[in-house]
Amino acid sequence: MNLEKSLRAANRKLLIPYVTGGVTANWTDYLTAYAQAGADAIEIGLPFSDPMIDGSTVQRASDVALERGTTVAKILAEVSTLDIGVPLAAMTYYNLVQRTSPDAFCRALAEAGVGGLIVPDVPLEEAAELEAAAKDNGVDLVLLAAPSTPPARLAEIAARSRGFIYAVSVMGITGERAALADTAGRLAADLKAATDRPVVLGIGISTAEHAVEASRHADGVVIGSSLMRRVLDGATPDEVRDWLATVRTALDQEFAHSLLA
Amino acid sequence: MNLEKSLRAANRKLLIPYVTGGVTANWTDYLTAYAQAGADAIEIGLPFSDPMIDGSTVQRASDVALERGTTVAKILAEVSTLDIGVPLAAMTYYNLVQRTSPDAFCRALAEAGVGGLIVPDVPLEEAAELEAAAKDNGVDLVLLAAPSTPPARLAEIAARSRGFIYAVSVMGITGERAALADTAGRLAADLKAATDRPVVLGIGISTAEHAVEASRHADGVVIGSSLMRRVLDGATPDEVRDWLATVRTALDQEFAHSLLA
Amino acid sequence: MTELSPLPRFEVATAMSEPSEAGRFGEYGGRFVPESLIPACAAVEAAFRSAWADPEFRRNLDRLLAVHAGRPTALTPSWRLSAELGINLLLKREDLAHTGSHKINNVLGQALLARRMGKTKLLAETGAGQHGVATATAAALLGLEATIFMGSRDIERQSLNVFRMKMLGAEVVPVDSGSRTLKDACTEALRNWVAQVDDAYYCVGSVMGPHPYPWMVREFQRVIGDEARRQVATELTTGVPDYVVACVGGGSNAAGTFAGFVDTSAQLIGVEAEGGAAVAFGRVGVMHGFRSLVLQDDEGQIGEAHSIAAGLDYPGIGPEHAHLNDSGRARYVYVNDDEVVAAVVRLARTEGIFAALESSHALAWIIRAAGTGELPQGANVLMTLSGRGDKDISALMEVL
Amino acid sequence: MTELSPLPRFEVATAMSEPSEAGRFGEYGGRFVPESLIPACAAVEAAFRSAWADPEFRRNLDRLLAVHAGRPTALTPSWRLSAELGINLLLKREDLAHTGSHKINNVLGQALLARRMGKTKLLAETGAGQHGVATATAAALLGLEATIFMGSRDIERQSLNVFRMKMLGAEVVPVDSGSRTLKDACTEALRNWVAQVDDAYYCVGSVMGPHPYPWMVREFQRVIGDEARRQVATELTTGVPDYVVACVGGGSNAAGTFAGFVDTSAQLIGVEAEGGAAVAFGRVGVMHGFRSLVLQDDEGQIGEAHSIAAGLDYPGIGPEHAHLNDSGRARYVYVNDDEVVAAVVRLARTEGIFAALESSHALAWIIRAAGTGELPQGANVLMTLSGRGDKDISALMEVL
Ligand SMILES: Cc1ncc(COP(=O)(O)O)c(C=O)c1O
Ligand SMILES: Cc1ncc(COP(=O)(O)O)c(C=O)c1O
Repeated sequence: MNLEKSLRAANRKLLIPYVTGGVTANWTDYLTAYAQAGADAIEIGLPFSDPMIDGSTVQRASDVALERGTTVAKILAEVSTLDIGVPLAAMTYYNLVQRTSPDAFCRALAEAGVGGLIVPDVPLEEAAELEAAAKDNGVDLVLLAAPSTPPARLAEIAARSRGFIYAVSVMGITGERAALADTAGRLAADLKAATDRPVVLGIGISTAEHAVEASRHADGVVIGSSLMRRVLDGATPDEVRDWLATVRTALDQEFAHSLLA
Repeated sequence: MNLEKSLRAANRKLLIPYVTGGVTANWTDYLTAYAQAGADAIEIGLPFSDPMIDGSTVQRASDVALERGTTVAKILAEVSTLDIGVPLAAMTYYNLVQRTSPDAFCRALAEAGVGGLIVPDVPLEEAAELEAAAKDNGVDLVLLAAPSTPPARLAEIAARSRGFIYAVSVMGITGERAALADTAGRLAADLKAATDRPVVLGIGISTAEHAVEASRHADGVVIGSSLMRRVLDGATPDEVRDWLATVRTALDQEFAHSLLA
Repeated sequence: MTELSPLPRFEVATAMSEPSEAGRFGEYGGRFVPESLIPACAAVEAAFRSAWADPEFRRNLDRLLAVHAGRPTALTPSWRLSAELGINLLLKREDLAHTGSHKINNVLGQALLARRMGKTKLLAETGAGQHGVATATAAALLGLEATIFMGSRDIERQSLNVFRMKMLGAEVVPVDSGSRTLKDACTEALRNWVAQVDDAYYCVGSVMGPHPYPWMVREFQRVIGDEARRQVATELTTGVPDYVVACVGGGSNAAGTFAGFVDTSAQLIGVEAEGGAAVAFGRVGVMHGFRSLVLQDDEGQIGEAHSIAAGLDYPGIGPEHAHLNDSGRARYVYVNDDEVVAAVVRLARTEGIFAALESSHALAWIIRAAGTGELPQGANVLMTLSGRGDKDISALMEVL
Repeated sequence: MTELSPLPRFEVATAMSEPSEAGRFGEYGGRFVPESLIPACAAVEAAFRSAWADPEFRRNLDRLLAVHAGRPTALTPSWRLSAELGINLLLKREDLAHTGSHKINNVLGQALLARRMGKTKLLAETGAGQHGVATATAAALLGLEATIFMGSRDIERQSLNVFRMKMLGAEVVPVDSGSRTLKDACTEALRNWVAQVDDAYYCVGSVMGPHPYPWMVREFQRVIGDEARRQVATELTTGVPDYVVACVGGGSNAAGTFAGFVDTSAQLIGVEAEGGAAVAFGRVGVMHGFRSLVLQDDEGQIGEAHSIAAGLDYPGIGPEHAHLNDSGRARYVYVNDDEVVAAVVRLARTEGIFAALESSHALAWIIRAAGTGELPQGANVLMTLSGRGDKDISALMEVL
């Protein structure tokens, strides 16, 4: 399923939950649960031993998954049997991508039905080879923009990103935070002024309130650590689905309000 | 009692036992015991905290005495009440001698009836002031000669020493040894060639056999550590006397033999 | 005063010159960091280019190196060991530099740069603790704060250095993730830099990390090689040594040493720990912001390095070394822990020098190779003795 | 190579010249040893006189000091601490010398002398362990055996240095008598020398012991003062400092430093530990072969010194210091343990230098006196930083 097309088609604020592939034996049940809760796309983390942009929760999820013997191939094999009607994007680090080759990696994604790819340690300067490989295999390479990114560079990221633009809401790593960072609004606004591609805020969006707040500036949100904390604490797919559904509802109500206003 | 005169008058090999002043409450009983066993003179150690030439036995005796609150004044006070008919020599280190002044120190010795003084850390070069003070107070300052002392210096030591010449039998510190050192004989012979003053071997003379062997070269012996070990191990004055008497006998028999030979 | 005069610098020909604009040494290097850090890396690069071209910055750094760090460090002909090995072994004594290793050279440079950039805080990772101590030292000297990330396993192994850092006023943050050693401390330091990039300067401890760090750290460490080049010239009639040997963790003391001899006929040898030998056992990968040779499994998960020397417990190698290896200009070998412990003791007993376990890797290889075709009889050998062994006493107590 | 050229030597006028023939500085010094040791002391004196007058010996020693010990050591202007104290404080960095303190200067000299005399073994006492480590080092370097006597209390306090000595191949003999510290180790070393005087050389660790040791050790340590004199001349417009400050245990780093400035207008200040302040609380006495000021009770029993710095735990002071005190050319003061600990931390935090507890006595006095009549605002102060603090970590852990 093409990521960008699907997101552009959604007539609501985008909700993109995250799960670490292989974190539990039944980890794909969380994908189903996310879809049931109304996810517009799902980000699947392919665990890496040294996740540079992840906070302790996601790192722990990665460690747990790796200890379970998780590999990229196993995750993709499981994913390829699913049919949940929601586009998927893989999130991982470049060492895993280049281990075989960017091309082989993207081909494997595409074959498993994963239409997007997010690699936070590949900035613009280092992206060319991966961009080409993704394109060749029909995978949308999602680029990240940060509060520290200067305007001209923001424009180039917006232009080269595919699927959506991942707007990093805060100067920091993944993890739950008390409030949405001030930087989120300005970054989303700057990006939206530069492109008509979906702009999605991620990192540090921990509650329905954060999501609602973020959705006022951006086209949607990624929610990661606050879901993974629940998963690590033993929440069942149903429990996680119920919580995510409340976020969905809050986003939809806010969107309805904004249309009326 | 004049030390040198008394020693010269003895018509036998000289036996000079040692005791650390204050080592036990009844330490003066050992003086009496030594006299009864046939000592020709007695060396009384005035304990010092850092006894440079003493081995572990005598150092321990010094530490025990100091812990008992022993002082030079107390030792001399006790000595001055004795009348055992044997000349006494004090053995100590220069810091105690100079604490008041060499003159005051020697006067105190003389007043207590101690006629000799041995200060092993005062070599010829540093002896002048002490020699004068000893002379003024009628105390014999006994100088030491060592196996390492060159001939000219040996002659000067022999000339300036009073009472007797303390021939250090071995390059080392006080303490019991398995055998009399080879160096002992040569040193005693050299000294006897240089002077008609009594030449007494000391340091490392631990048994009657050593004493006999030493007496073949010298005019007599000092016995220290092997007595102090017995005292520290709890031997009574009578027990110590009995052992020392066997040394006396052995010396006398050897002397008789030598006269006959 | 002779020892304070600035060093003349040698112009180096082709190898070990500036990396490409993208920070590449051949196919290695680059800037693989999150977008959030791109402006920060660019700012470090710009500041370094301007500082390095600024005679006043160079003068200030040279003066700090001389009056504070004690440079130039001595060059010691090892008399007795040379005779035993049948070679002529010269030791470049970074163990005599302030704080006890070459790490101070780099840190003084970076700390001056941080001040020039208006930063108020240094962040650093550390393995053996030597880079952490050096960073804490430079921070105290220049009135900066310092936060040092250190794997909790290394904290146990290197408690003396932890105490030293605290004495110097630095905060030491234990890192409990992964193997709890240097690589995890690096990851953690990078993560933390993202969050405080306005005030904090990330002071990388070796020739690794995103561009410009591998290049910049090599430039700050080339003082080792430049000094040694001059010193060796007066010790040897041949002017240059036949072999130049240094241990390699990230590879900064080796890079700084090699830089002084890359334009000569000297054979350059980097010695890794067997359990962290990225050249022998690694594959091309991307970690901590750069592409290089990295220990990793078939899946691309980073391997854990194992060495008795905490400072060599790093699964990667600086990108320029990977390039020097490809080009054949330098050769990389490895030794095991037992050889290293024997080398520490041997140097102590023959020369009265107690070397760091890291540095002793270089010596262990020399001892093994001396008299063989790898290092023939009579060879003139310069070895960088990167640090002193005081920090390693508890590690040695366990094995001796 | 600039750092290897021999140092020009200053001729010093009257004070701190040779002692009298009997080894006296004023009324202090001498040779109060058992007759057995007289020839040995005389032999050391003769050998030293001949060596010291022999340009080749001097060249060899200078070369060892340069290429092995890392001399000249740096002179560090303390920037931040000077500003806080309102004075101009220059630090002579003996902490950067090989083995971590000034002790190596003296030991290399004596070990070379021992070789010249055909001896095969060095005996030494040690307190903090620095002199023991230096002796073990020189022994290894010159192929001699080493036996180090150390009070069993000090062995507990300074376990790192004990390990270092053993690493270097030395035998460490625990001394259980008396206070089980430095003074007892001295006594024991002297006793042992008697028994092996043919093969063994007694390597005294400070300006103490029988003649010629106090003089000889000062001469071997004057390299500190000579270097500092030249270095200070380029740092100060006045050419010489107003104050020259050093800590005093036996007093060798102070004597070596003072020797470079005794012919100037500089005020010379020696700083003792309160619990070992022989000048303030001692009386004239004779111990360990020399006459000087000694802590002792009314009976003449030697007192036990107490200091957090094992190297200052000595109840006496070198005879030349007692004489400099009598003549007024130098002044002796003392500080307590609390001031010393505060000084260690302060220097670490302001200058990034972790000084030995011994050395920090000098700094503690400077901190206390700065801005008072004793050490006025604006004064130029040279302080000898005699050693590094790594050895003191366990002592500091107990109090910090
Ligand atoms: C003494 C010493 N040598 C070498 C190293 C390894 O670092 P590099 O390879 O960057 O020189 C370390 C690292 O801590 C070290 O402490
Ligand atoms: C670092 C340091 N400074 C000073 C001293 C005291 O010795 P001295 O007074 O002889 O310089 C010692 C003795 O161990 C020491 O280790």
